[in-house]
Amino acid sequence: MQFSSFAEFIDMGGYGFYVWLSFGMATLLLVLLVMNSLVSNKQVKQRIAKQQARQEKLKRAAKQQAQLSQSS
Amino acid sequence: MMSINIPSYRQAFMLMLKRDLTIALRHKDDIFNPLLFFIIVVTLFPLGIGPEASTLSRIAPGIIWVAALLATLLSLDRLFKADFADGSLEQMMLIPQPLFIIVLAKIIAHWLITGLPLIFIAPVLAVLLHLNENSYGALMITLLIGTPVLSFIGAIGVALTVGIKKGGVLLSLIVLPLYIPVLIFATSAIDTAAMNLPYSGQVAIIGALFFTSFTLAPFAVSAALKVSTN
Amino acid sequence: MMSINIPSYRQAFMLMLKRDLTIALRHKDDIFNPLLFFIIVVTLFPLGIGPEASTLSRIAPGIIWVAALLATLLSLDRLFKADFADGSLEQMMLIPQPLFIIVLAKIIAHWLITGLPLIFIAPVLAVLLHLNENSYGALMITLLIGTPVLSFIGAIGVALTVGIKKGGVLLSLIVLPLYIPVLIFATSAIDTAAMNLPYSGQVAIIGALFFTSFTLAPFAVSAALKVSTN
Amino acid sequence: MPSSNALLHADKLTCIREDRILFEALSCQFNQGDIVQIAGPNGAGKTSLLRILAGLSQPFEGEVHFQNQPLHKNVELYNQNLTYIGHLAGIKGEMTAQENLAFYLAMQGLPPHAAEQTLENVNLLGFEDALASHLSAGQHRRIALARLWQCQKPIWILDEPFTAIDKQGVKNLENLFVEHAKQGGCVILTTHQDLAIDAQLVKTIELEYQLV
Amino acid sequence: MPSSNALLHADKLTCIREDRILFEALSCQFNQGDIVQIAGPNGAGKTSLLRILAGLSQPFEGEVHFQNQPLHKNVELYNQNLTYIGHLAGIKGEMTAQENLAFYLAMQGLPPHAAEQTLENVNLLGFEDALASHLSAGQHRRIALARLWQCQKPIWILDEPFTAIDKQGVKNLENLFVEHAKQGGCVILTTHQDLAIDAQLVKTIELEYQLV
Amino acid sequence: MWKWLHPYANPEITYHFTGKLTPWFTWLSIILLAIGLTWALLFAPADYQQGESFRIFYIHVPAAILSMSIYVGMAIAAFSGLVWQLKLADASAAALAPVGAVFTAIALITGAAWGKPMWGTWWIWDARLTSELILLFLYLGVIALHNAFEDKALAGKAAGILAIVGVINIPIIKYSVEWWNTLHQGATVSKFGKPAMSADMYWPFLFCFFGFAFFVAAVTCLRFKTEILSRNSMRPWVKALVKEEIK
Ligand code: HEM
Ligand SMILES: Nc1ncnc2c1ncn2[C@@H]1O[C@H](COP(=O)(O)OP(=O)(O)OP(=O)(O)O)[C@@H](O)[C@H]1O
Ligand SMILES: Nc1ncnc2c1ncn2[C@@H]1O[C@H](COP(=O)(O)OP(=O)(O)OP(=O)(O)O)[C@@H](O)[C@H]1O
Ligand SMILES: [Mg+2]
Ligand SMILES: [Mg+2]
Repeated sequence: MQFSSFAEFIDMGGYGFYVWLSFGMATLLLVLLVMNSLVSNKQVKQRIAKQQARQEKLKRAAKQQAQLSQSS
Repeated sequence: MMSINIPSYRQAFMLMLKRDLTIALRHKDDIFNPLLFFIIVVTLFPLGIGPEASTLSRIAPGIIWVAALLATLLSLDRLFKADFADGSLEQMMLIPQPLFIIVLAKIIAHWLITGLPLIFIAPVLAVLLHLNENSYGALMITLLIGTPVLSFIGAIGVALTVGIKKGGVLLSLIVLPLYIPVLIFATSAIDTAAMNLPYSGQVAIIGALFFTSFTLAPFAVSAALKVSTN
Repeated sequence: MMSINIPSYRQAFMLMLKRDLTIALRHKDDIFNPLLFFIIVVTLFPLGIGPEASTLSRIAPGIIWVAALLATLLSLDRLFKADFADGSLEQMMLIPQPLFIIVLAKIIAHWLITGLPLIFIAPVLAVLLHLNENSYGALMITLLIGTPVLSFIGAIGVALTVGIKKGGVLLSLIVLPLYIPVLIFATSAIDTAAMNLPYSGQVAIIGALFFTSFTLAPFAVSAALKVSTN
Repeated sequence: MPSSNALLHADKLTCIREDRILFEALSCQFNQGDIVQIAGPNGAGKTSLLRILAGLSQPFEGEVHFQNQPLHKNVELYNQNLTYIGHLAGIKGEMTAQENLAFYLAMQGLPPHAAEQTLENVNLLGFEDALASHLSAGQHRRIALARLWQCQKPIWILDEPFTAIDKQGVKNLENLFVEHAKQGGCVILTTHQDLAIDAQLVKTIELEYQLV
Repeated sequence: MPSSNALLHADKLTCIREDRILFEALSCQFNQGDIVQIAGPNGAGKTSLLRILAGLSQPFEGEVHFQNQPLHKNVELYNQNLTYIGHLAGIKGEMTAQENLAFYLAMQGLPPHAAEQTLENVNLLGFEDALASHLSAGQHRRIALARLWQCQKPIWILDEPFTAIDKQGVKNLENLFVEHAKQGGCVILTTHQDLAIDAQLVKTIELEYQLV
Repeated sequence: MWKWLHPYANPEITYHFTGKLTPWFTWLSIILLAIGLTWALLFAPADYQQGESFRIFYIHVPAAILSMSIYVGMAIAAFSGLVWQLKLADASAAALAPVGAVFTAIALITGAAWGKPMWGTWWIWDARLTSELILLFLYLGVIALHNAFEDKALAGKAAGILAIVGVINIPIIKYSVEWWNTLHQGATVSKFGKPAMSADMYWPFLFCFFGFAFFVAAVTCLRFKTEILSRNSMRPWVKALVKEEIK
């Protein structure tokens, strides 16, 4: 252990701002990357699901129309 | 069967603004690209000139403003060109509301998409170029009042060249000379600020340019569009 | 009824070159505009930075080369955009000769129209910026070998973005980073020349870039066009 | 003299393009209930005439009157009563079919949510959320034409509305025109196809192709 | 199996745009002397099919064969035998009608001075020196079509060639197609108008509009 | 010759295979980073010249090295995609680009935050720093181009061409160090075999480096799966899979 107190740890020998800026920004960017990856994964799945739903809706509409034209 | 319920001027303005912003936001690139162009152009100069901090700091205001000019210039095409090519512009000229309302909305949308982001990124670039610390305030103020002027003046240029097949460089010829006053007073304000002197005189002039272009440009643009689409 | 008399590769190349030059010469603007843009951008700097001869002379190589980069960039659109929009590009892809021949002809036409004039006007602008007297030779040589590289690399960028509605600024984002090596070595050569030192090393590198891009770019462009028009 | 119920009348129009006289001293009038087809071979000047009638270009000589007032005196009122769809459709490829239509409807003061319903009329059900640039030539044009189904404006000026539209689509449009004319509107159009509308309802203005 | 005199045959083509299957496992063949109309409503996939046949886009699955060789194996030879004219005509507005045509003729190895004569065929006499951008919609398209009159290539793929063309123009084109087919060529085209060609000469491939 | 690649060129098999790998990478990365970062922040000794600011090293250097390796990996993937028509290679290139861009940004930011106390300035136009900045631009260009195409298969091809062309830039810029004076430190850790630094600094660095490397692997796998899905959205197995997952 290089530090004797928590305050000393935070201060980093006077370089606290720069060290924590680096670690903070790195963490932030990595977290954003992970979130973006998860979100876009979900979005793609939702897009596919939505498309499927619409296709099914259209399929039903087409079937109905076919039945109507048959009965008339 | 007379038509009913024509949207008010304000409604028409808002509709147009929303449409243009939607199109820009659809491709998010549209916002990031002029910004990136701005950043890349600024970085080209240290690469071409060399890394000495003293030289860079001396020419920083000029570089940032020239880059802002060029970034606006390159994004101007979006203002009317696409609308002209697909016939939307024709339709806009047939809208019951006066054309300058539509034009105003389009110009403001353009500034929101291209001018505003520049202002946010400029301080970072100023750091890279070692801009004098006293100058940051002046840089921000001049950009805030100056970039709308660029959009307004640029709109006139695009409106004049919209009917010509390849307006790309012709546009710059028309527009850049008109941008020169903004460039001169803005950089002068930043240089003055670096020496810790008051720069309100230059800002006042840019402010005057802003109000003039804000009130007159939409009419000039409308007139120019009518000529271009005839 | 098999087809007869297909033009040779050389004939097809010449036909394409002639067609592009005709179109450019039809609007004489096409030649003067990049040139004027170049001149205006260069003159913006003394306006933005101030007229001190020592500063200007220090930054002259950088400014001239950055302006050349931007002038080429702005004129790139002409390479394929118009042809794409009116369906000519489609027709070119169906020509019996391999696509890279057509592409090569178009790129060379582009350089003749935009790159070559820059070389003639550059010395005049160098005088305006008080370029060091020893540097003129280096300036001319780097422009002569460097601007074709700009056209070749730029063509790849346009080919990639030609199908995208608003490639304007995206193009710069793609192309400018690729231009940076040319910029660095060219300005470095001019700076070295100013100190009366030999600059053949830098010129050799630009020469290598020239040959690489000359041989590879047409193929990259053809591949990119096939993707863009799919 | 134009009769009193003339919505629009053209007074001795002359149009000269590239030193060629397309038409000279052309007078005509458009009443409520008219369907007028401007006919003529390629290059006769149909598009030029329609653009003059819509106020988009100025004639070399002569004037267009709307409700017996010269056009330039009351452009705004005229634009409130006019729908013009030209060779170019005015559809943004970056917006979806629905957004495109909603914009034009909103500009007429109609609620944007009518758009989805209207798209059904032109058989674009299922393409509401497709970007217009991803549609076929005919579907693209259908977006532009869709607004006619909601249109309250009496004067329609349509330059080759049937371009790229399939047969069923053409039939629907023709029915719409008849409907519109019956309700007191006026349709001015060009097309190189034969109209399948009762010949009594259609007036034709024949533009000749003048070589000199 | 395609018969031996098949110029071109498509083998189980599937095309998917925007997750919609336009056609699936479509096989067809085009022989010398055929005039084939690809029919179908807007958005059925006619243009997509023609572009695949012309080698301009890749099918999702399947392959096109020219003289029993897959297309990508001999693109150059195929292009020597193909003329494709799409929705966009490929005419430069900055060049005159004659220059535009001469360029395309020269690319086929024909002498450029044939251009003037050929323009007469499409009734553009007197417009040789007019910039293409100054012509009407129909005249513009006529420049593109003019090269067919000189065309030695057997395969013609034409996407809505009659767009904006007047009646006389359509008739001339139809005659040309019949002529070309008789000489052993093959014409593949789409149009929403009825062809006035002897029904025995025309084959039709019907694309259905598939909702899903 | 490329026949043996065939099973891996099947998107469905690759998708499931990647799905199996992801948790392994994730856990390895979490464990290695937890050990490495704790060690780096709490136990590693301070540098005798740079003091505690040296702890930035443990992020800066892995990020910088990864940023360049990822670019090379992306370019190789793009090249094989283009030459051998491997659609999945295009997809992996597309998955790598944003990851590389983030690590480049981290290298830049941490470098700047290190430069201020060490060199007294956030930024200088030194060859090493500049080349890293240009690398960021190259990444952004690839990403922007990828986003500009709607059709993801085309987008992958176009972005791939750009990535390959951009590779030419990398050696040129690296060797341009000779043309400029440089403040930035030369290779110390990346000299394989004989690290010129003490073991109690070197070990935590290795933990961090491999922790970040597995992080890259995990995120890339996730993005790769997304790319596969969006390129094969009309395949029945994708439809079934999506139906299963979204309920
Ligand atoms: C924005 C500023 C900076 C950037 C963009 C940057 C970039 C890089 C890059 C790209 C590398 C990888 C080199 C390679 O793998 O060959 C690297 C390594 C390194 N950097 Fe930086 N750096 C920056 C600032 C700093 C500062 C201020 C220091 C310390 C005073 C520093 C210390 C190091 C060290 C020690 C290495 C490891 C070198 C090795 O052994 O390979 N960097 N940096
Ligand atoms: N660029 C594109 N991107 C994505 N999807 C497209 C694109 N172009 C067309 N499509 C889709 O393919 C379908 C078929 O288009 P295509 O142009 O082949 O139709 P078409 O039969 O030629 O119709 P038309 O008669 O209107 O010309 C369209 O409905 C559209 O959904
Ligand atoms: N922009 C222009 N500049 C100069 N002359 C033009 C322009 N547009 C058209 N013309 C001329 O006007 C004539 C008529 O054009 P117009 O577009 O009105 O014809 P049109 O009857 O609509 O033909 P089409 O049936 O082909 O659409 C053309 O032959 C051309 O010579
Ligand atoms: Mg017309
Ligand atoms: Mg079509």
